[in-house]
Amino acid sequence: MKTRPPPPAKTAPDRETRRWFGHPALSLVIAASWLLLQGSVELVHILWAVIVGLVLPWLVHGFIGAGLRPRAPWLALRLLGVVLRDIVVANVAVARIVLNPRKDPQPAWVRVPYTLQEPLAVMLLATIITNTPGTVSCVVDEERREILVHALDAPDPQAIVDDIVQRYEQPLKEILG
Amino acid sequence: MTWLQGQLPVLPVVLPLITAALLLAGGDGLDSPEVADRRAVMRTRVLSLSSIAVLLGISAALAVDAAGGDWRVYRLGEWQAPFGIVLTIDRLSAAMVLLTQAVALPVAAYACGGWDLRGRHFHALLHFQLMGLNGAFLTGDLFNLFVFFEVLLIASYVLLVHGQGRQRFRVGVPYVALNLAASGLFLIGVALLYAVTGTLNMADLAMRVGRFTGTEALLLQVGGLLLLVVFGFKAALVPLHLWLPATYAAASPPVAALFALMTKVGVYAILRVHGVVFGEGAGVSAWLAADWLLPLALGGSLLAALGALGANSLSRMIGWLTIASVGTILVAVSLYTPGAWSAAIYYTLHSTLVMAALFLVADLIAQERGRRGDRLAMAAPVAQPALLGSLLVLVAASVVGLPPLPGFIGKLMILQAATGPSAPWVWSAVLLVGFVSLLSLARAGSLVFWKVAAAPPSAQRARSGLVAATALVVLAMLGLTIAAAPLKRYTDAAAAQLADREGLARAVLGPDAGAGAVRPYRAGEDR
Amino acid sequence: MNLSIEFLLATGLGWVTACGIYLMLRGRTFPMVLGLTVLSYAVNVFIFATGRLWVGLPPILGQDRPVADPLPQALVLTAIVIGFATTGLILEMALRSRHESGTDHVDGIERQPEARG
Amino acid sequence: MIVWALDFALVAVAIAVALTGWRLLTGPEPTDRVLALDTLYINTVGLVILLGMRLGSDLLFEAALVIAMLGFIGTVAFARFLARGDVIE
Amino acid sequence: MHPLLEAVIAFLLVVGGAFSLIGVIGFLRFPDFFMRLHGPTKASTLGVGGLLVASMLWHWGMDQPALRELLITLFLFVTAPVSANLLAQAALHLRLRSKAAIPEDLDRR
Amino acid sequence: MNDLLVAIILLPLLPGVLLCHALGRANSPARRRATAWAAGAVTLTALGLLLLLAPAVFAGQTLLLHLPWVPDIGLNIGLRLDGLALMFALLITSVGSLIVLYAAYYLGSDDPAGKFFALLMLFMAAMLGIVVSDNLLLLVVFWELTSISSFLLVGYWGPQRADARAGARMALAVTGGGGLALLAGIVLLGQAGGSFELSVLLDRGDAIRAHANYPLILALILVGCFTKSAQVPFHFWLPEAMAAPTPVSAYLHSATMVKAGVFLLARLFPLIGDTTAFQYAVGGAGLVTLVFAAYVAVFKHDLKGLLAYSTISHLGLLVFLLGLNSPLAKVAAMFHVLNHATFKASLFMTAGIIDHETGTRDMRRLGGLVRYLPWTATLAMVAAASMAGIPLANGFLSKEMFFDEALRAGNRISMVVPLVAVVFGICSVAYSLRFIHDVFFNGPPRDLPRVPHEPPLFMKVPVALLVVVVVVVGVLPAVTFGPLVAVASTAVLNQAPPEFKLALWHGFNLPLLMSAIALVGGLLMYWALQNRFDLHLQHPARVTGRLLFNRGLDGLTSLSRRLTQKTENGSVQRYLALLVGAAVVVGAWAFIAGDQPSTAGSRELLPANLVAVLLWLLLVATGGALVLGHRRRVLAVVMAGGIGLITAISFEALSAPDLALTQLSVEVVSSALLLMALALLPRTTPRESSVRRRTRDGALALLGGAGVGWLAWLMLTRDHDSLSWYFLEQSIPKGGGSNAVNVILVDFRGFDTFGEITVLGIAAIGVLAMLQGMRVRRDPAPGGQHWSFAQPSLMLRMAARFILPLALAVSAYLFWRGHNLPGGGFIAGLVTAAALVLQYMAMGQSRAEALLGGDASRLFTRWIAAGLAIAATTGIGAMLLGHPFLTSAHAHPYLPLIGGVGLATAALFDLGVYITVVGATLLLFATLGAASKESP
Ligand code: NA
Ligand code: NA
Repeated sequence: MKTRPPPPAKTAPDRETRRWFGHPALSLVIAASWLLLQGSVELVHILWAVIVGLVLPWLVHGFIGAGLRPRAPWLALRLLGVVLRDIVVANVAVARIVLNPRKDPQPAWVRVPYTLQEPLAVMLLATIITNTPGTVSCVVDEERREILVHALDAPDPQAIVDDIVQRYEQPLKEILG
Repeated sequence: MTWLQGQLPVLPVVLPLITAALLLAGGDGLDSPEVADRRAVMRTRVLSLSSIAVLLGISAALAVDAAGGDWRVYRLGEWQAPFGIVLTIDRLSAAMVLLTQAVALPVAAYACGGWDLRGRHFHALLHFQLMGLNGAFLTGDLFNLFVFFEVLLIASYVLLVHGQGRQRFRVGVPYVALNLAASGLFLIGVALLYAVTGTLNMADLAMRVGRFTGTEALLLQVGGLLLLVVFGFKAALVPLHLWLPATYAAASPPVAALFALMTKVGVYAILRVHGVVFGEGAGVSAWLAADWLLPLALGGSLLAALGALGANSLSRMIGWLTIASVGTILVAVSLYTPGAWSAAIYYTLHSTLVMAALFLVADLIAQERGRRGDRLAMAAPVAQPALLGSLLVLVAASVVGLPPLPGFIGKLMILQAATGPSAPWVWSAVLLVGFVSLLSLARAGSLVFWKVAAAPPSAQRARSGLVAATALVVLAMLGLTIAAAPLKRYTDAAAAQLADREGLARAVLGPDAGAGAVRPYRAGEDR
Repeated sequence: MNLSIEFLLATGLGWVTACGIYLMLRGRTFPMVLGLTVLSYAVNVFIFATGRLWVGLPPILGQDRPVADPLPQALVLTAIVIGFATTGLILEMALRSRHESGTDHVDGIERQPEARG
Repeated sequence: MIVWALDFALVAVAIAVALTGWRLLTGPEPTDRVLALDTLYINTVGLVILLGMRLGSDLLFEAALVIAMLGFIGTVAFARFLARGDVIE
Repeated sequence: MHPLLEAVIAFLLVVGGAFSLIGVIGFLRFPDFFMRLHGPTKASTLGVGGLLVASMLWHWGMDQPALRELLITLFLFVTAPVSANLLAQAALHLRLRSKAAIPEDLDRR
Repeated sequence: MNDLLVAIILLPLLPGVLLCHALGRANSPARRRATAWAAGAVTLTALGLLLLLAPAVFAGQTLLLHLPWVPDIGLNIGLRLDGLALMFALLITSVGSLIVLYAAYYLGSDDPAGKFFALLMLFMAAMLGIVVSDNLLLLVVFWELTSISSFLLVGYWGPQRADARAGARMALAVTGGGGLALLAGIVLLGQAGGSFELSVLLDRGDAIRAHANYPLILALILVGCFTKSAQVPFHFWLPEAMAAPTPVSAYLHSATMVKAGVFLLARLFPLIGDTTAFQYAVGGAGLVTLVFAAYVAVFKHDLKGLLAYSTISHLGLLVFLLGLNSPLAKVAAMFHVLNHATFKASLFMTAGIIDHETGTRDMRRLGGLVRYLPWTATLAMVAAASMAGIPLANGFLSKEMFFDEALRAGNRISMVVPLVAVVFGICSVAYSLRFIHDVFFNGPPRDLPRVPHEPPLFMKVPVALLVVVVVVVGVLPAVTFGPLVAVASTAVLNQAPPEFKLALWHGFNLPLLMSAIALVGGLLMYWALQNRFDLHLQHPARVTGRLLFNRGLDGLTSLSRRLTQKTENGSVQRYLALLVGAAVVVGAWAFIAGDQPSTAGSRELLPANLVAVLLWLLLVATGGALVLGHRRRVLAVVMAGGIGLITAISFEALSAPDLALTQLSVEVVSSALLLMALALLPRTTPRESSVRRRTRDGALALLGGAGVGWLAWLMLTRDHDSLSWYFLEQSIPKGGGSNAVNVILVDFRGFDTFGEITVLGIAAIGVLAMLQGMRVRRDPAPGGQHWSFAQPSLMLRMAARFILPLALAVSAYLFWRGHNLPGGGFIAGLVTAAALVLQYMAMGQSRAEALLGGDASRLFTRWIAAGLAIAATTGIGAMLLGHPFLTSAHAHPYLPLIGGVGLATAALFDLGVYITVVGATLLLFATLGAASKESP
């Protein structure tokens, strides 16, 4: 049995300094989720919601990166409205395609370039693209800064690109940067 | 009753767990693949051995307590049986727990000779295994028995491949797979019993099973027979024995020695479930196992003894002999008389110790034979023929049943207990098994010690610590002979106590023996 | 006979058992483990069925309604966890076995394939 | 009205489940099967929600939530496996 | 429960059930995987989303904890596109057939 | 004084064995001498003790000693010293001391003396034990001890010589096996007689002979006696045992061990003798043996072989005498025991000297040794004369008595008996003559390995002493062996024997005539064989017992090999099929052979609806697809996932929300594990089972499935009784929770859960232990292409960030409410673990583990330990307060601002569950992930 060599010098932990309330948006979401889960706004639950909202982001700080501070809340609400409306409208459109046996859709691969800086914003853009029917974000190419989108029925691919950039990417850029 | 006395029954389960948790938290000193952390290794060994020593003391105290003749019932969570889980301590379970630690202590000491460094967390796993074994022996609840079976099994899966290497993993996968399948059968069996009787407490089951007839009884019988398959498989009852020889041969020797206990768990469960629950008082389901057990055990023990004859390594031979000895025990169990059960219990004690000793002796021999190990082929002579030879002769003679060793006394007890129409079969089988075992052990011994290459004896001498640990098991075995008279009284009483369903029910379930505990379960009623 | 949930459950359970057994008896570790997994699903449902079947009556108390038998459910929970643990273990053991022996045959050696059929 | 709508939705989702099952069984691509399983999870969420309404119980919510969460994680594992040959790198 | 609320709930249920079904029909009938991928996204948005909102309203109407389903809805809206994204990548890696021509210079590292 | 009986056995057993072993470990001349001295001293002390006790025996007393050992089974330390025991004990110790002396000079300088003398002492103790046992089970104990010690003694030269190994094994097999039969016989005898103590049984002979088991008892005991005493057909081991060192042969195979069978016949004669069956069986076996072996002896070329067959023949003679229903025959037998021991031991020693001096025992090479070894030759001639039955030697006297008994038996039974006796006499003379003539005369020796010299004096002394006895007894039998024979016969007959006279001259009578015929016939026979047939080329008896035994053993061994190879072939599929098959068979047995009906019950069933039917169809189809498509493994995992999902839905719909949650989370986590494993395995399963195999498996599967389904149906169609009402009643008041399932888990049956999390913990630790050091290279993608999309998807990375805290919140919520509503520590733990696994998938293992705090295996191991410890500590807390393990306490304190708070120790227990589950699950993943990392 050999003896153990001296332990190697401890490497610096791969995490930034944690701060309480370093992720205000997340803290709010979590506290709200807690209340939603409990289905009640009794004092005891609110108290716990605050605790959970503060503790959890602190606990998983290293995993979630730096906090975000949305800049234009009203714009965000507007974007939400636009997206919800588009979901309904486009769903109906897709339903037509699906249910019409004679309709032969023209699928296409579309590259949607983006200028967003924040990865979360890119993710949101991709999410919106997929959630609005007719398009699915297939590859987010971070080097080329473009999203490869598959469109179910796109006689005019460029129209889709323009639509996405205009309706979603621009507002997102303003909100998150 | 002092506090300690009151809490005694649960300690054989809790203490190993705490020890294992401490061992895990403290690390085993093997984090770095190249070098062992000497201090951590020492700490681990000291903690492990001293914990088993304490356990041995606790088990001895339990056995002394049980010898008084009363059932000790430990109500976990302070819940009344049959609702909560109880530990039921009678002479039999106390004896098995004591036996477990008596095997474990020398085996652990033996492993400290170096085997424990050949893989991660050996001692923690050993303690988990002890927890499972003790729990299985102590529990009075059928489903809880399943849980502890799983504890001891899953620890055994890992211990089996301890030391790694191709052969161990080769047998490991089948071993686990078979046991998983068996666990499924176990659950179906338990489920059927619950589905009909509405209870899981074994004392309650023993009182209730006899009340059912018709399809209910049929369901119970299927459940009981499935459990017989499961326990028979664990006990390596022929034809469910095929997994054992290769498995035990591949296990590292201390693990194989420890596994001598594993087959006995199956025997124990058969005694509890098929001896008592489906025993005399089970109405139309009485003696459910008898039709199967006696012929299989008789034929099986002979077949296994024959298997030992052709084995090509010591450890494989010991594996076959293990099957044969369990077969002999099950022959006694299947006679369903207190005398035969007493013999079965005594022989179980013997068989466990002797097989453990054999595995350790075989390892000592293998270590001194160099590359050939324990293979039954010509090799260099061992360095200490007198020592190892004497150990082997002593242990082998007991396996064969040569007097005055405990194997002889056990077989004598079985012979004397076998009366009635099955007696000629039992006698022939027991004696023939002894004869064929004699042939194979003589062959093995003469091959190992006499048919040696003309080389000088290997320089590798067994470490004295290992020899001492082995000798400890052998001494424990010899103790069975020296103390045969009090032990016989104990096993007689244990068998009588085992058969006393009413006494058990009163002790576990209270004076009304659980009347009213099970009620019709209908929506909207009784709530 | 009217089709009953009980009938569906019993037959479905039997079918899954059969599938599990068949897979368990295959010659490679992976299907064998899958078979054991599927078999454990069936066994769990079997235990569950010992409490008989109830619809809309989960054993949550204090709502002044009858409830399903909670004991088999508790037993199944234990069985599920144990099944999970053992499945994980045999799976990783099978991996190691293949690493050691170079084959994923359950026997740890490549057997002569039987006459292909 | 609600009862009728509930039944309609239940049947619709049940048929959806059955149809998804068709894709699950027939593929043809492995991704189809994984997508089918994912869809099955999502439809199950709907099914559980409907069942909760049908039984007048609020005890099924957690099941729906957990199905949604873990179903996603399962799909990720499958998708990563298909795309990268492993689940964790 | 207020009849209007009932009507809204019933409407949402019908819409949700219908779109769940339509999504799966899409999943069934399109010729290549990338097209089929569009179907289930419907199931998760308007389909199950509708059902979830119906349930929220219904529990609210029953004086039970409501709004909890919002959490599931939110969750599905976030995760379903990720699933689709990953499965699309898998399909691209597997070089599955696509009716629309896949860009030649696709970077698949 | 009776306590000395124990000392007589214990002396050689403990001081004897231990001293000899200790002294003889080093092989220096001084040590060898010391060892021999120790052995000699022990033997002589034992002899001295016997002589001390002898007067009492001669005075007609029987010394008894009884100490309990295992009285319940009749095994006790019961010792007796009567005439029979005394005679044999004196024989054992006196010949023993001569043998020690002889062996001290016989053993070569390479032969380990310690081993030899220790074993010799062991044997002596066992032999003494046999003869002084009063308890018959104790007698069996010593009986088998002689088998073992003789095995070791015969195999003394095993490391060098194959014949020694074979001889030892054969001796053990035959005598040890016979011992087992003897054991059976003795147990039956004891059951028939009601005791195992001879002193009790001696008066119950009639009862035993009248017992129904008497024939069986007799047969079993005779098998024991005949194997030990080498009676035909069990005789073949004795010549093989001649591979032993000569002192061993002289001691065991002439004077003592082989006489054990004779002794036992004599010992048990009052119990089982004196019946027609006994007379025919014993007398017949003896008669056959004595003539057969005498005839064979003539044709042996090996000195010791000749002596061995001669011994068998004389043992036959003894057995024959004991079988006769004649009291005087017993006297003759006792007398011959002594006589045979003296002349045969001396002849063996002579043979040893010749072997020692010339290096061979082959009479075809020996000759004319009288010139080299005159003293030895003289001694040998006297001893051989006794063997041949020449007057003035003691052998003559007992042979005369034998002829006399043969004649009397002839009168009663058949005149064949005296004829056979004469043939025996002729052969005896012939082989004795050959022994002397071929060795000491008959021309010069032929190329001997060594030039012989007279051996050391002390090697001849024992021979000389014995030869003196031969002659003195031959001349003065009455005053020498007379008294001993008298007391011994008294013991055998259990009464005084009829008057008898031991004297050299009996007058001219028929026996004397027979002796004369034998002498002349023997001379003629030897002459004829030597000159007419060239005896040296003769090879009698090709089909020997040895051959049969070896064939039998080989056959048995190869049968064993074939059997094990056929059945235990390492095929898991077969073992599993057997297990399933066994379950199917016993289940079917209960249905078919049992007498209970199998009918569905009358419970009101739940009507099926469309959703249920559709799900059922999906389940059936998924199962079928799983079986049919299982060779595509990813597909199989998907199908299994589908089955798991449908199971979860069923649980949810059938009032088991906790089960649904658990099943679902376990199912997803298992799928992920399966996929990780699949990454390191082939993607497809080869098609390799034969149609037959698949048909068998399919049949088994369908039978098993049908059985389980039918059982479920029988169960589901009838109402049930249960103790569950108690849980429903007590959950809230005593368990402090309204989720009955959870309260059962953490409280009523918390012990199960305690075991269950232990299993989970062990599994994870086990995986860590099993995969230690494993690094595998992943296979390239199917088709050999490179893997795409190395960078994890940005969407996944971002989603994972969002999901982790949310999942933790959900976990906390599930944990929080578990006691009252569906949820609990286990589900919460799995959700947490799954969320962390998602992190692993999104950001890679090394980064995730760095964030978690470094060395994952150590970290998660500690989590497991902590979880288990917390759960245990919760239980122990109750113990410290004097309650049983896991006793829970709960309270609902009212806190300002917060309101009522439910606090239960069970929640702490559940926390232990939670931590264990998280730790174990992550350890499973982390270990597997680490193993599948590309090796650096
Ligand atoms: Na409790
Ligand atoms: Na549990």
